[in-house]
Amino acid sequence: MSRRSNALDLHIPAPRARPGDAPDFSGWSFPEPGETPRPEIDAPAVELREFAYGLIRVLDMDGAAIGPWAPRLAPEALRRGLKYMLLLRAFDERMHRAQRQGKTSFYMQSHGEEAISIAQTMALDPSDMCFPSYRQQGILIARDYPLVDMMNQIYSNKHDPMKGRQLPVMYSSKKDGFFSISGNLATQVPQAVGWAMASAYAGDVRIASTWLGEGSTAEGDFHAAMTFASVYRAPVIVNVVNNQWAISSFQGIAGGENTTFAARGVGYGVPPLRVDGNDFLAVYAVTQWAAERARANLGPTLIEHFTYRAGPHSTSDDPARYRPTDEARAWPLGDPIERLKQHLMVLGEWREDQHRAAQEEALETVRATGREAEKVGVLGVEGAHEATSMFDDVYKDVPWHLRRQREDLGA
Amino acid sequence: MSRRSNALDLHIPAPRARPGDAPDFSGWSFPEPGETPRPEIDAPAVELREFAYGLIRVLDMDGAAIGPWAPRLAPEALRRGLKYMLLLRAFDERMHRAQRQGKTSFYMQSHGEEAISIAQTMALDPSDMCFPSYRQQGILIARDYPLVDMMNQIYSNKHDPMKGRQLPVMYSSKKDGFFSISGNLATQVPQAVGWAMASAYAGDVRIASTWLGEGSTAEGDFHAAMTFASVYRAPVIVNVVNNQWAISSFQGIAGGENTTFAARGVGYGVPPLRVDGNDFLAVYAVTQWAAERARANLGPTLIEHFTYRAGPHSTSDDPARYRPTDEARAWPLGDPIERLKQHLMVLGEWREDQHRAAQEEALETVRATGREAEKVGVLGVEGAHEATSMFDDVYKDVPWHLRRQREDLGA
Amino acid sequence: MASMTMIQALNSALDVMMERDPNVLTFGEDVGYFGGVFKVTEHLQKKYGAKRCFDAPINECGIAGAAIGMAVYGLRPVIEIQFADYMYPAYDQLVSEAARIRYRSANDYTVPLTVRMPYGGGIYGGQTHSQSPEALFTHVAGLKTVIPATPYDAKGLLISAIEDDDPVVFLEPKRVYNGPFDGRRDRPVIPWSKHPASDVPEGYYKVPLGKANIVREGADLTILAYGTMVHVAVAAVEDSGIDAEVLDLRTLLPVDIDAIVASVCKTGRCVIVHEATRTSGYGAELSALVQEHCFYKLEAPIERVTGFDTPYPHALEWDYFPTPPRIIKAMRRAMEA
Amino acid sequence: MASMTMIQALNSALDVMMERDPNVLTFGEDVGYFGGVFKVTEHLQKKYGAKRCFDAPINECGIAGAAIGMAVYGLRPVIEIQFADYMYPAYDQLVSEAARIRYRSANDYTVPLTVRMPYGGGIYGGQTHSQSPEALFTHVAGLKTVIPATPYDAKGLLISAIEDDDPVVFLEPKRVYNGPFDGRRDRPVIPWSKHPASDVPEGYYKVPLGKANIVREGADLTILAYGTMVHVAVAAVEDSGIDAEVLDLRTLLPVDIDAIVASVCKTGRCVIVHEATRTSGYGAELSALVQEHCFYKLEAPIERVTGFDTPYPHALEWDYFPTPPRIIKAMRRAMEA
Ligand SMILES: Cc1ncc(C[n+]2csc(CCOP(=O)(O)OP(=O)(O)O)c2C)c(N)n1
Ligand SMILES: Cc1ncc(C[n+]2csc(CCOP(=O)(O)OP(=O)(O)O)c2C)c(N)n1
Ligand SMILES: [Mg+2]
Ligand SMILES: [Mg+2]
Repeated sequence: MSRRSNALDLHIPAPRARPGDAPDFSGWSFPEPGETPRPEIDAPAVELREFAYGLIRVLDMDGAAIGPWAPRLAPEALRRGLKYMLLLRAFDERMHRAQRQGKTSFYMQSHGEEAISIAQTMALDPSDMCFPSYRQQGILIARDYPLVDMMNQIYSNKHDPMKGRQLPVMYSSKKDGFFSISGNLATQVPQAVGWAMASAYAGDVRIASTWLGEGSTAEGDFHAAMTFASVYRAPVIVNVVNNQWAISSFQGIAGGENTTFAARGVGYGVPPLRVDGNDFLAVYAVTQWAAERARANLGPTLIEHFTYRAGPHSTSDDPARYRPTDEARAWPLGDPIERLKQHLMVLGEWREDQHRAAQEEALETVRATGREAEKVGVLGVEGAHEATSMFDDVYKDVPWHLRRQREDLGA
Repeated sequence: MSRRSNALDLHIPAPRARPGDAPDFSGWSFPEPGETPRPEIDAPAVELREFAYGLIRVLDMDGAAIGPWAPRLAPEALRRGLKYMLLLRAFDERMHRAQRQGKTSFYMQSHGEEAISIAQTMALDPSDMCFPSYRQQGILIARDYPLVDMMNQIYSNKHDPMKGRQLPVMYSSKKDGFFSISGNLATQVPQAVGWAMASAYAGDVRIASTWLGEGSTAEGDFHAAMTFASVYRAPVIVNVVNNQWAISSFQGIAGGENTTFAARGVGYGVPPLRVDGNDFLAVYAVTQWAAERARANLGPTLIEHFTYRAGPHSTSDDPARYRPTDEARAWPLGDPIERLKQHLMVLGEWREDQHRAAQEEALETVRATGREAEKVGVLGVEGAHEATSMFDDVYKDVPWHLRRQREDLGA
Repeated sequence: MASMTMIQALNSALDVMMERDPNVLTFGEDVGYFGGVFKVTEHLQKKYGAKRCFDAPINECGIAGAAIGMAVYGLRPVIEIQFADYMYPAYDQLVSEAARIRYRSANDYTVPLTVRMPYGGGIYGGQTHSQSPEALFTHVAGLKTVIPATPYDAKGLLISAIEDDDPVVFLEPKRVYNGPFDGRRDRPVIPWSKHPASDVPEGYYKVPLGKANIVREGADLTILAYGTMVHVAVAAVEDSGIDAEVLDLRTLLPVDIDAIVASVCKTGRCVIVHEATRTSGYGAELSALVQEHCFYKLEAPIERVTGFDTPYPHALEWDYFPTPPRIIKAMRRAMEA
Repeated sequence: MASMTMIQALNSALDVMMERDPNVLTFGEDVGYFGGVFKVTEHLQKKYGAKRCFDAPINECGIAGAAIGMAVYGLRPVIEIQFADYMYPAYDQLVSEAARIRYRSANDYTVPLTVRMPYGGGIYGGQTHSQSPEALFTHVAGLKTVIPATPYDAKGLLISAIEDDDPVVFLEPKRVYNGPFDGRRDRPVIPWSKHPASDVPEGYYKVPLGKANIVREGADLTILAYGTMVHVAVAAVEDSGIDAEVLDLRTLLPVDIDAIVASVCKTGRCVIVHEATRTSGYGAELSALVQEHCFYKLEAPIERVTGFDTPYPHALEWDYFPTPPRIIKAMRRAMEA
């Protein structure tokens, strides 16, 4: 085909580096830690637009906390946060391995993104309602949900709280304000907005918070959610976890080539905060800001957490097939655990030996819990669940056709 | 229920005026005509954000064309545009009346919005592809589609090009680059993006343009379209016709309370232009800008046309039930026909008597065409279409089950 | 007791439930100030305030999604999809979410949600204001599907739907909103006030989900119908001279299998009528059920009288609509078989 | 000829068509550089460039909508929905748009679009990686629905689908992507290379849409199946000792009614097998068709062996999956009736 001189051409975004290339984060520039001002929580959304294009940072790369966003967190709380992150990482590692060993069908780690779920949960009220995606298991951990129940679910054993019905990582815990995770991306986002609307309708004080990946922002549900949140000023925090990758597609395919994901908020007149997702303190601070704003009936906030998915998408993929293997190590904003550890050490509130001990404790907790759960059973053990239990909970009461199908199966 | 002092509260947007109230457009301020600069077509999207919050105006309220956006349009072209608008309005009035007389089931006018479809069609290339909503019949008129065929369709008579299958106003004309209108809102928008991607894929030179109402921007399809357009830099113009009302709900319910609809473009990194939709010259100019940008492989533009739906939503509703009856007259940006007429008169290119004659000519054209179409038939005439023709075009070839159903019906 | 149209009966159901239960609220496109394009929510915003009856953005996915979140919170939202033809953008939220949440959370979260939508043709609405998508819901485990045919049932079933702890899709036969149109276009439509089922209590009452209604007893043949088609079927029986029994199913899922089986096993002949397209329509399920349960009693093939497998053609809608003559033809075939 | 798995055969179909026709292109989530999560589009980006095989944003509505626009332009897009369970956001574009455009424009615009989606369970995918939504497509006038069961058919049918001038929903039985799994979990799955239908020409050929395949001839009973269930049905027949005829429908809409009628009228007994939930599943339509066409030849009630009316339960999937013993039970019931 000979092309006309004025021919149109189709643009297909491509990441800077693929397997075999060196990781390339050159040319990215971020505001300095402490540089970004902290607006009042009642600042009009129009005055907040530029936050979509910056990056809120508190910790510098030497571990100092700087500037107006630095939250007043007692060392005790920081240590708690660090320990949760250590536990989460140890848990993820073991469960990932458990899948490799055939003890479960599927697993998804949150490696590299631990600060987001842990710091945010700590910044929220325990009764606030969370509508997570599959990568915020840290919420359950920071709400002290029994680790063994997470494992029981992952192993689909007979203590699995989801009765063997759900994929391993699709937890649910109403008493912990943790909504049942869906396999369908982004569906939870308008639900979170609706829950927040209901809370406002009822004159409640609880707010909602929801999470989705940058790839998932492309779904129509995200648009629905942002539109409803904006229109009804729902007390909700919408968290976009931009970990640079969907499965094999980079954030440019989700629409990150021409702008930021925080900027989506600008489009709806919703305050957009963009934060270093590997900076525990910054994540805590922006969450606190957004929560206060929501509680004051000032409506929703969109937070983009700028981070990097250090692990594979799930146990079903091998990232070496679509990105440089050392990209995670090259991530310019470091590792969230290392950075909080360093900060505590700078504060004189933490020592290497304490850290090693905490790490060991996390490992031991996971190990012990693993033994406990494996004793109950792992995936594939016959009889873990009555086959006929499959007909429960489709409806509140079992209708005739399911009764009949249950009989057929039993027979 | 006693409310806690810190209780949340649900915000439900409400328009300023309802039936019985005086229209209230106070407090709106617009940039002066000529005030808004005209950027180069290759300006980076980041530099264009502020256009989302302004209003591009060329004509002042005395009919003078001012500033850098004033297009170089020959008086002859302006007169053509004016005549098209007069014809469109006359056509709409008659067809609305025809519905009242029971000659058709349904009609939708574009009263007050004529400048948009007419000026845009004139600014586009005749071979550019249009994906309209149901309120851009002006495109067909400005592309000289036979008026009688529009009427034949409206009357569902035996010359109806849609063979009686479609709602009256859901035209289609491939040879005129006018896509088959859907009854499902906003579905055409991602299709337009796909068409534009195909044109770019093929090295073609034709671009696509699509229209939807401000109410319809809430649909997920709009988000899909903007995401795809941004990611693949599709040569497409997305036109949001903000006529202030959906059916009975005002633009605040669509998300216009906290920001503009042009600002949605900001969210995707797509250049957002906001234009006085009742200003023929301004509409022409922004369309030309966006078309040039698209043709230069610089991607999509979002245009918000700020206008007012002067008529009812359709023949099925009575606007007096949900808004002040004199709101249209109070619209601060006037009537598009009056304003272009005035401009031509200021230029010395038009006189009252010419205008009266042109009006009369439009009326007479519509009248004569109406007689012609009515002679063919109006809705409800038995036998206008073979009942069995209903089975054609479901598929290219009629499969066995439809053949059998056709036989059943025939029997 | 008052004489109500179906619209008034539905409005009354909402009114009664909003009065009784502060957790009941309703929203949808044009539902608030305007009272809905079919007026089903009229006066409710005025009476209960904008927070309990309000307009929604034109995003059916968001309407369903937000309502699910509200139901999870503990409210009992009733949403309106303006036309059933516009439910598709909400389909994922209804199928993948509302229907599954109780199950996938092992009974931790529940979704007491009612989704109202006018459906069906006969109003010159063309392809996108005439559809009957009930089979797209009956295929979904976790949803209940309800279709009333009269004002009395409409109110009683809607109240049952709102009080149900599972999501209910409530399809409203818009062609009979204002009168029991029976497909005989040559006669004037009688108003609801002349129909006994328009006698509707003003207060609270329920018609149970899952129970069919024998509209007309008969010995020779069973007609299974719902919504508008109930009235068309009765007219067909009148015009046919055949002593047919007409069942108004009222709930499609869970369907009243006992009533169906009792009737068809008695008559030995069965005609199924619906307006939806034929292939994979709900009539297919009914046909399968009937032959599974009544095989040895059947004396003739089960007949399906349905909309054709085409979009609903605007000007040809009366050729598309299953009219009494088409039903009678099928009845005759069944009788003569 | 080469021995191909179903994945390789599908990949080959795309390769052949992209080679032959510059208007054929393919996109979807992870379809480009990565070659798709199931590898069906592997190597295509490398061979044909990123403009002809690329990644899409995670928006199934946009994938379908953009593809419709491309098809309207004149291209022949083949899109991948990563799992059939994720087609719901695209459902409106497929049902209200792709399926209707030819009709509503009176043949002015057409949509030669192929929508590929892996479907079905048995891979421990849980509720949202296991669904079989075929009945949601067969109910839609204007769509064709195709499901291959073997590599040979997969390639030939996919080429037919791409060349078809109407939108085709092409459901791929992911459980048999890599081998003809027959539901006998106690035996190792044999590789495709041991199966005769894995002999696939490397070049262009077609298997016509609308034609069923008699996989096994038999005199006593007819089994209607498609996709994975064809292999399960064959295994059931082997294990049952009953001389059953097994029909692989291959195209669900338009279905090969002649083949169905010929077989069932011959055998007088019919078992329908699918993995989708039972109520309003495609089996209901098949049951209705069979009894309409073969009423007087039927010697036993038509049996449906299907997935249960629940979501696909992760750890209980082998209780949910219609295994040979469940099919055999139904066959016995049909034989003994
Ligand atoms: C509706 C839907 N479409 C596609 C998928 C398949 N899928 C699962 S995860 C995923 C990538 C999500 O990426 P992102 O949103 O960035 O989240 P991350 O995994 O990076 O946390 C895809 C495509 C799905 N689960 N649901
Ligand atoms: C998917 C869908 N939902 C709802 C409707 C019903 N409906 C038709 S027009 C309309 C209002 C549209 O308002 P807007 O987009 O502002 O366009 P305008 O009529 O003002 O030009 C509504 C709600 C529809 N046609 N399609
Ligand atoms: Mg991601
Ligand atoms: Mg509007």
